[in-house]
Amino acid sequence: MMFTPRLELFDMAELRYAHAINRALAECMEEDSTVFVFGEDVADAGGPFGVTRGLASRFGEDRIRDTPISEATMANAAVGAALTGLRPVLEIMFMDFMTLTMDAVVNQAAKARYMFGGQTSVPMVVRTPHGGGINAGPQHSQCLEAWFAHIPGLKVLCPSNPADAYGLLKSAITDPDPVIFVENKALYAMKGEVPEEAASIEIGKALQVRKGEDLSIVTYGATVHTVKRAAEILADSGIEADVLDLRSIQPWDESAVLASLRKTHRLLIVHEAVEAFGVGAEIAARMGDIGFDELDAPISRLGAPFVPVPFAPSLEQQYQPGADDIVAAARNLCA
Amino acid sequence: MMFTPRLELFDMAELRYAHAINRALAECMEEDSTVFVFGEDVADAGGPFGVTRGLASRFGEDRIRDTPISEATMANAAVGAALTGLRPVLEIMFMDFMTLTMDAVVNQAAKARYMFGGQTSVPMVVRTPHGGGINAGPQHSQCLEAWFAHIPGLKVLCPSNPADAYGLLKSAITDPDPVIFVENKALYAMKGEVPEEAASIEIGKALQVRKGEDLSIVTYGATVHTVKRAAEILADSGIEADVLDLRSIQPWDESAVLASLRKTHRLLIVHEAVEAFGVGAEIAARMGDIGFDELDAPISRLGAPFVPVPFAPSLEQQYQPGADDIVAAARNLCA
Amino acid sequence: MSHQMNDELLDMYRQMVTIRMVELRLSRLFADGEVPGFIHLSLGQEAVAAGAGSVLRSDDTVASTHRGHGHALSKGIAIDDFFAELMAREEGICRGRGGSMHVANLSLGMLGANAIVGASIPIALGSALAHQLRKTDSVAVAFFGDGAMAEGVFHESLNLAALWQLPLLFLCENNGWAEFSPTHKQFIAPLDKLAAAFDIPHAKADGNDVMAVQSAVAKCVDGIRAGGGPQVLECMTHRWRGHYEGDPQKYRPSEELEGLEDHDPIPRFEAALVEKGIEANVLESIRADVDAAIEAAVEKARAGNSPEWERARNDVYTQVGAV
Amino acid sequence: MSHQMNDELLDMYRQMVTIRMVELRLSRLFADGEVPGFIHLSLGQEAVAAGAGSVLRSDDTVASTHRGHGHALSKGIAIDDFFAELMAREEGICRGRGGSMHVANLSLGMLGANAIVGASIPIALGSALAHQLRKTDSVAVAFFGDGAMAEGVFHESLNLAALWQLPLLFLCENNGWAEFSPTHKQFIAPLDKLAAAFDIPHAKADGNDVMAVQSAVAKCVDGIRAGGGPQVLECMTHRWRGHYEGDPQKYRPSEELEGLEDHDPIPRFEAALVEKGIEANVLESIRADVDAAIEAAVEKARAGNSPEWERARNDVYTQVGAV
Ligand SMILES: Cc1ncc(C[n+]2csc(CCOP(=O)(O)OP(=O)(O)O)c2C)c(N)n1
Ligand SMILES: Cc1ncc(C[n+]2csc(CCOP(=O)(O)OP(=O)(O)O)c2C)c(N)n1
Ligand SMILES: [Mg+2]
Ligand SMILES: [Mg+2]
Repeated sequence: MMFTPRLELFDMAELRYAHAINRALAECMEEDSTVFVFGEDVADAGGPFGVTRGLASRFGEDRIRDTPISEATMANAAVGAALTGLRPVLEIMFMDFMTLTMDAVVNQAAKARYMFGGQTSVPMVVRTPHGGGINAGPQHSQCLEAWFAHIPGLKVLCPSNPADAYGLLKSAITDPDPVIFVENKALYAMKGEVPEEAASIEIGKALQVRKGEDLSIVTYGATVHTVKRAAEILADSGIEADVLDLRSIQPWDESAVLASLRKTHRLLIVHEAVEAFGVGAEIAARMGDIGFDELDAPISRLGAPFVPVPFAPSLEQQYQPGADDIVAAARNLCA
Repeated sequence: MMFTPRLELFDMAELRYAHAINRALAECMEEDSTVFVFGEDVADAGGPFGVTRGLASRFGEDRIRDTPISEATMANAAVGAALTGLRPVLEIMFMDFMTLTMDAVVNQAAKARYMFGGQTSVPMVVRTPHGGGINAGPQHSQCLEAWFAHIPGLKVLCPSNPADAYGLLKSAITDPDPVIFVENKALYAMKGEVPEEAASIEIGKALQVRKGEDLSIVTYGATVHTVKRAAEILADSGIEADVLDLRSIQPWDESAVLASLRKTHRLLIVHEAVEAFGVGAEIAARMGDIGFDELDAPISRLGAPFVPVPFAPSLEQQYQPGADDIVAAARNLCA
Repeated sequence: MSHQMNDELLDMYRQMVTIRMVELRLSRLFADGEVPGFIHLSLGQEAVAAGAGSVLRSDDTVASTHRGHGHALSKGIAIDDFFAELMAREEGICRGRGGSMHVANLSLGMLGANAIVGASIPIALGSALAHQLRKTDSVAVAFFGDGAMAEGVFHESLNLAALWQLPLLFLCENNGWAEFSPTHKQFIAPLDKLAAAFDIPHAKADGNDVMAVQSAVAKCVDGIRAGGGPQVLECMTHRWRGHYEGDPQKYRPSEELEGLEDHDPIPRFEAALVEKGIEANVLESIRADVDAAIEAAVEKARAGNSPEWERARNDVYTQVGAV
Repeated sequence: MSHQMNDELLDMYRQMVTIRMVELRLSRLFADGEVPGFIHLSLGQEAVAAGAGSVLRSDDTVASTHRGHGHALSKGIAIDDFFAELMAREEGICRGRGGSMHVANLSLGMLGANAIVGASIPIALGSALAHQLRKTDSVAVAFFGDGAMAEGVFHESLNLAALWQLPLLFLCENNGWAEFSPTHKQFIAPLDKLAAAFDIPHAKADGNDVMAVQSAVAKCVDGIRAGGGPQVLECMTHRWRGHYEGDPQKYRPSEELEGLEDHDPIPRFEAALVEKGIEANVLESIRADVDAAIEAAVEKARAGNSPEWERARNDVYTQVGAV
């Protein structure tokens, strides 16, 4: 059942993804009185995924506010608050609802610094979960990060584990520019180590998840874990994948991807978002250009097919790129 | 000055781009009583670019309606009307304002047919102009077509000349599925032949604009004309470009692009939209995959840089890909 | 009281118990993992859907919400089609592609449940525009919850409907809650005052009294059909369950939860029917009928097929000639 | 009448004639091709901006519209910075990147003109939220046109502001037109009734009488500053020119256009000032001053630099340490 990762205390080295976000929020609110958090049912209720649980009692309902169901105004209010010196962190419950915030995010937040000639910056964060796998259907499962990556002025992050969720959110909140912070519903309950050093993860740096010499696999978000499983299977048959977790989609770590490609000469890009015109297209296009001479095979992409996310488990399971698909694509690439 | 292409009679073989759209609307309204047109100031005022001039007096203010400044509701109303058997054609004054319609277009229009199991289709068209060159600034110049091309269920067209504007709009209106019909402000006043055959231009087919053997240049929209100028300059120095006008961005004519690539072995993609995560990324990624063995050089892209569209003419001029830039990129590719 | 009137009341009764029993069944199926995804039950609110549905014609259109089971059933979606959909079967009304939040039947004028709060309103408005342009006397109904009043499209739609005098009924199911928060903490304008600002007639009905709903909806719809323009109807009701099935609604004061059964629309309607001379065993046999139909529908759905990926994979655009 | 009061009135007069003369100058510059893009003049509406500006402190914030020259100037943007911006110079307040529709000066609390109708409202709301969270007594002002009332964010913001009792003044410049259509064909709810539905105080002022605007704004702002929550102020005024410069506004009845000068706020204020004992030559010398300052600003802008692409090319993110 969704909505129910029961979150306990969050002061431990091993945290759930949702707790890690919670800790980042709490620390930022502690450190900087201009940070405030708002969104639908984020205060007492702690958010539909429990991410903001406990913050209201700790910081008061002034700094952590429940909002009406008015996404467009909330997002523009974040812009106005940021222009007035605060650091708003807005939660949009599902990434599909970002459709209601596009003027604020794209026309206002992304452009204010530039179009005002650099007088100001817009230090706001929009946190929102994407992704499927819980049979939530076509309007509650989309991965729309490619839209935001296309807009000059925005940064787009997508952590795949608790440490990155923690560290990148802290970086996002302290960053002077607007950040779209993409979480993943399926990861909220995931546990992982959150070491001290995680507090200072730089935006724009990929993480090497696995070392290999035979092909590079670039991915991000929950798909990192599917890729890891696939890489194990591949290793069994003697194919060693070099796996990179992008973590940051805009800007993305071109040099890390290129370095991996220089080593393996084969590149597969995998994500849960729709393949056509998705994030992988940019990476493939760019690497096909600057990495052209390195390529021993065409760059391959694996993303969701060109259909809405279906409800039925029998369909959604096939819809998402699975470990099998990745293994097959990798084998094909190395053939 | 913008807004002022004075439109005269439109019954002639040579039409302006705006007239061609007007004729397509008129003919569709004539032929099918379920077609209706609505938008801000589209009736008596004829639209800010004069595109709908004369339709109100001809078809009555019932079938061509002025709306309040309520884009979100208008777009969702188009969905509701389409689900009830009409064929709405909505005008959104600037593509930047599509930000306000994203729920309707993406969550509703694009998905209704699929998520209702094919019970219905959503025969609606949203017409909207993109593009700069008139110093309209960062919120009135964006090219956001890549967003829509990423969404399963939508078709995305972008005609570069009067004949295509006419023919593709007729195809869009008669198409059973939702179509984002992207016009270009800078083209409204452009004149061109509109032959009878134009009435039946198929969605998804590219147009060969120029033949050449040395490199392929793929583009769409107003940039087609910049590319043509560049191709002339290139021809002077002995480089013959094969130029394809995509016309349809989703679906796009993969086989035509591949055929051209097979001939020239070099591919340059040019558009006015931001290069990063833009339309060209998908084309480059796809061709880098299925056309890998054909490539004598890396696929090259030329789009707008990663900054908002600036206001000052001295900046905007450099912002848009110019003939010089295209020539340079092409020479580089053929070097 | 005529036989015909009795038959109509009994139809409405059947409808109301259908919604109730379908949802109770869904609740169990959900707990057993036979209904995937997540579902929002309208238990306690059945009188609104049943009352409204009893008034509407098949050429009238409705657009619904995330809590749309009742609206779908009362607009005529067959329970076989319904269960098959929620149980993710190819035989479902949406071929298992939509599920609970997207149940629709276009041939019945049911334009779909909707997972976007507020979207039902402008979609219904577009449908009303279609009715108006075609010069029929069909009516469109926008179901929406009280929480949806905070969405801008609601207000844009009030304006549009009034401006164009559209045949649109704004039907608010006011259950006092939006997810985990009481709506009074989210939205401040009383709906009557708001409607008045747009010069739209507003009426309020006891949403736990199906006959009250029926007559209120009938009055609105008659006026709209006669060309009188849009109306707003606010049905006051109660959400019994959590926001979604599985939500233990700890955020709700226990006094509030305890009193809920007092508002149960079903015994209330039963009492009224008995008073009208209908015998209890008639009602009982209706319930038995419905129960049997539900069990049959569930069995049928169980025996149905999971949708096949190969068919669903390439079906994004309309196949020419297929619609 | 004290000297100080006179000085304040004369400041306001200077502000109003500055807006007027700046825009008349812009009109010529535009016709001559010296101002690129397109511009929306507020000629005839100057009293609203000047009256409001005279009340606001530099820590108050305003968010403005596409027709924002007056708001920018009355919030204190220097005319040198202003002309340089509209004439697309590196020396412009936004370094030539924004132009007419994006004039802003963050250090003066001017959060920008805006090319998206309605967006000023939720942006100002966010600013008001910042004031509230910081526990200052600053006030945020949302300027918006009557046409913007049809945008959903306006209504969402009315609700939010009322709900959270934000220090926000909704300041509607009601000029009766939205582009090429009279607003009564677009929006149906009278603003007083709408505000009342949200329990927000509403006042109306003669937007062609700068003293009336000043005292109305002062009353609202005082109430808001004192913690009284949001207010709505509707200033009735007239748009003299076409929607954008170059629009011949043929759609407007000639009778309406002919009577416009009768509402000119400037002679009206001049008469009032003379009545207060201020001599005509004082006013004349203010106008001469302003004229000279404008000519100097234009000359300075002409002598300025076109922004260089190389600097603007890679400036999308904040350089670390630069803000
Ligand atoms: C645009 C959007 N925002 C938020 C949500 C999440 N959400 C689903 S239902 C709901 C509350 C709706 O309350 P109400 O309209 O009163 O309907 P009820 O659940 O009471 O039937 C919310 C916030 C959503 N689905 N869509
Ligand atoms: C979201 C959006 N829709 C449409 C437009 C085009 N547009 C610019 S101004 C305007 C009319 C605004 O009228 P009003 O708010 O009354 O302001 P006024 O021009 O009268 O000052 C319109 C429709 C826009 N800029 N933004
Ligand atoms: Mg509710
Ligand atoms: Mg106006």
